[in-house]
Amino acid sequence: MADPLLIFDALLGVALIALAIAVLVVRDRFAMIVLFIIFGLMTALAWVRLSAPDVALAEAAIGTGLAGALMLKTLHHIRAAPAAPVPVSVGVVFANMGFCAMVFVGLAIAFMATSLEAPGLAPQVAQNIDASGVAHPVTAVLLNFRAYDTLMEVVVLLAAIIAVWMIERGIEQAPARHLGEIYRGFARLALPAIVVIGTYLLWVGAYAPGGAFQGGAALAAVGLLLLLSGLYRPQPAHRPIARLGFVLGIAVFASVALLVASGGRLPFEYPPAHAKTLILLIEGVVTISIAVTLAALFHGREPEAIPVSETRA
Amino acid sequence: MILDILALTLIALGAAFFVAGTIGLLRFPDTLCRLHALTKADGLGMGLTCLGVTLLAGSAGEIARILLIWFFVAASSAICGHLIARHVRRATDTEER
Amino acid sequence: MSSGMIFGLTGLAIFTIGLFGALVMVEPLRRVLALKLCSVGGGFMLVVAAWRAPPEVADPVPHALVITGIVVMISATAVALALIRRLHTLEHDSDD
Amino acid sequence: MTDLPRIDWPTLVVFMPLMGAMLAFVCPRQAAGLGLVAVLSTAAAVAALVLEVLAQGAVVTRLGNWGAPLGIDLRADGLSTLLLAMTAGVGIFVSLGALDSYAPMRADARTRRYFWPLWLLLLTGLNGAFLSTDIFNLYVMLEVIALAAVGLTVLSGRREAVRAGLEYMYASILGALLFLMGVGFVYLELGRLDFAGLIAAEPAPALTAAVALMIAGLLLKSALFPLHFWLPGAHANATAPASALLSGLVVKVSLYIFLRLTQYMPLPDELLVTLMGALGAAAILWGGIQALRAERLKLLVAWSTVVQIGLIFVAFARAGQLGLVESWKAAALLILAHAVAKAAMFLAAGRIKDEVGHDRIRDLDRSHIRPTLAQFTFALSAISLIGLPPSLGFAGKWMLMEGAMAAGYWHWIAVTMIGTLLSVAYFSRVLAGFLRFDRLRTPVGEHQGWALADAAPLILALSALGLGLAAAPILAFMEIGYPFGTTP
Repeated sequence: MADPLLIFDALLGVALIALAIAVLVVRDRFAMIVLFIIFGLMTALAWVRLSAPDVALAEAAIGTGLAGALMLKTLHHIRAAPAAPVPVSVGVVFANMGFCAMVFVGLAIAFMATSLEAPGLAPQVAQNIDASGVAHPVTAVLLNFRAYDTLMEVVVLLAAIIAVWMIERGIEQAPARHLGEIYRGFARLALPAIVVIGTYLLWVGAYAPGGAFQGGAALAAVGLLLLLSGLYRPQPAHRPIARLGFVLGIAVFASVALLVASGGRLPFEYPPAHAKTLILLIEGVVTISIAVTLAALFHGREPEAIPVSETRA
Repeated sequence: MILDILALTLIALGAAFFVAGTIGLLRFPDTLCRLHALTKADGLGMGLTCLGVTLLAGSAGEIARILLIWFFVAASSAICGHLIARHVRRATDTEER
Repeated sequence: MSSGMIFGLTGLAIFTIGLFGALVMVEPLRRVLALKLCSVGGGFMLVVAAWRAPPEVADPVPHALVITGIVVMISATAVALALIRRLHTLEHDSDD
Repeated sequence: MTDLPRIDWPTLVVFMPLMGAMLAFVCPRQAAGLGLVAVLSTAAAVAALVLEVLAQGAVVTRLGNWGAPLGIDLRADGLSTLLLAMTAGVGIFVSLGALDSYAPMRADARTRRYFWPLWLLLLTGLNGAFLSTDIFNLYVMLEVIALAAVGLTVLSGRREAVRAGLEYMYASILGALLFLMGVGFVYLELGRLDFAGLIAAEPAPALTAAVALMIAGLLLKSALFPLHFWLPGAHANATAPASALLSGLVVKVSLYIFLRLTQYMPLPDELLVTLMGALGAAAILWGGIQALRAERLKLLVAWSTVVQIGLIFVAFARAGQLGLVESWKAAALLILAHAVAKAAMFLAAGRIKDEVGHDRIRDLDRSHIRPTLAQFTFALSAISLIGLPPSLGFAGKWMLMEGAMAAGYWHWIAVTMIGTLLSVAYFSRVLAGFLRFDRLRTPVGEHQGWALADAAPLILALSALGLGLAAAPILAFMEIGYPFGTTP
């Protein structure tokens, strides 16, 4: 009677837990990051099993791919540091283990006591989706019903890039060696393909899994390829354009949200006749901003001119 | 029905190659050997799996997309193999010096 | 037993493993990864809350929330990693 | 006149600083001017919102016109608007202080360029959090605030600041993720995330878990003992205006959300309320002792924040579970008092440090330069933090003790008394140094170090003192629109 897919689910669950533990206990830091990337991809698989393909796409592209790239870059930067500066005392470890085990048991009891059949907002979404301007429910929620959240999420990205530019300062280090001619050739081959895929993901978001975030992540991969292959080097003179790229999405999104309110409507209340156009416009600019911001987050520091005083010294 | 069985056989065969590649990854002594096991076996496994899924696909569009996926995965795994091998060679070069 | 139940418990386990890591780990990168584990655990809980036994379709609202959460988390990760890199540079420079 | 479209103030209160932040980021050379304009216009929007709330009660904006469970509502009631006004007021004066603190001769161009966009994003997050009625939206706002706040913490780029900022970042993310897990449990049980859904909910195990997770996250973010470990380092090592914002405003958000949640999701039992109070009491004692031991002025002020947060939780727990319907007002009054006074104190401490050149408490009285006005400001804000009449701090403490007395909870009164004595002790360490003129004296000594820059903290300190006289109207204003759902 056991459904074979349930067995698969259980195995996947066990593998996920094992990977999570392995990420924390494996000694080598490079292996730790690789294990985390595997963990992220398996998570995406689990979310596909839970019929959440949009989320799985976003997790694989952003939560795993980009985060993994960021991690590896950081590891490369700090590789001189000792792997474990101060060992933690065994007592602390066991006390925390006991505490976390208690937390898990408590949460698991609460979870098991809850039915998984709460009504949720699916009926309301289904009821209003025709008025939203898009056919895919997740996009409708992101860009219309809860557009305010989405705007603020892009604001979080902006805050992140401002903070990263602020934090990493000083003279540019010697640029890393690029990855060789074969890689460059591959980059030339892959770049247009990824641009197509990113745009496709953005477009398809109106009626199928995909959308601004997944498309933006795919386009950010273009940025990563360009940076890694050395085909593009950020210059101080490009900063104004980059800044505009970072804020473009929010500026357009927020302006649309406020401007629609001028005709006696509320903020974020798109006129039904133009809802689809407005949402596509917003998605397009937000995708550009997400792509530029994510690529810039990967690059890290602000491309700065070396101050005159420091070149003399 | 026959198509189904054929497709399942191909996918199972593909999975077997993946398993073999993974065993190679875990058991072989150094990076180049591991790379050897991984790229060869996984390339074949990928191809077989894609072929199997193609048999199950409903429309021409789906088939085209599966083929595209196969092409990109093959290309990027070749590049990855190249990059890793290049890195290994450089690392051993500097060690010998 | 259902997929939702299995993955719900998985998510809780991942969350607590991440919590444990965030509490006891000392290596900066590993602490960041522990926090990422926590966020994946939280994502699992929302995805499970959206899940309905097929053939019913899943609730799209939590899916949108998790996508938001993923983007928020990559932002936070990027800032934390930038801090780690900067701190390393500062300590490295002062050592020699 | 009437056919003009009604201006939606709650939305503008969030969007104005956001637009300002983008402009200040895109035009870095004009950042200070643009930033100041944005802060002032946000304050004007808040003022308009205050008038609207006074006139017609709580203001609700249904963003996208979908309505609560599906869409997101903004709601400005008395408490929200009061905190918005507090943020705007403190924000204006901290901005003015920042003009001097990051002036070209004191700070490099980077600091000046990045302070404004980060501070305006922080303001966006703060205003958004005070107006939000959706717990997931609150999570996103918490992250906006966290990233901007971490950016402000490490503005100086010094090693201690970066280390403290990283610690702060870990605590902040973990707190937010605990909150997110709580959100997950709420959705699992209720299938909705708005406050109205929380009020209507029946008690359930999942909701207990959600409350526990969310409160744990908020306690970590608001640095209640023993989860305060990240606070002193972060607040003491940031530059003065950033410290004023972090200590005066950022900590208040999680306290505010805590107050909100406990209004809507009653704590499961009395024991938990007592636990909050007990942790608060421990914070008062431990923070007081650490403040007595602190060697640097800014560190002492940062520890005093730990003490004050403890006091706010004692005020929350002053009359047990049954008293919660009234106790939140005492806590809110103390939040307001601490925000104003602590911002003034950090700015004054920054001024003293700028003038004297260091902030070692032991050597403060050995300086040739005596920044008397900044010292006076410091003393004034200490009066409010200690809780002497007629300050706002006094009004808050009075409410705390009154409620505790009425409920017969004498132990909270004892804790408050001990806390007051401790704060007198540790502030005296600083004030005694200010009063000693005999150590070193040069002919021009006494009047050095007066500057226009002292005006901003001085006005803040004076308002912390003077607002105590207005405690009754403030309390009345706070109650507008309480409890949730009674007003249109």
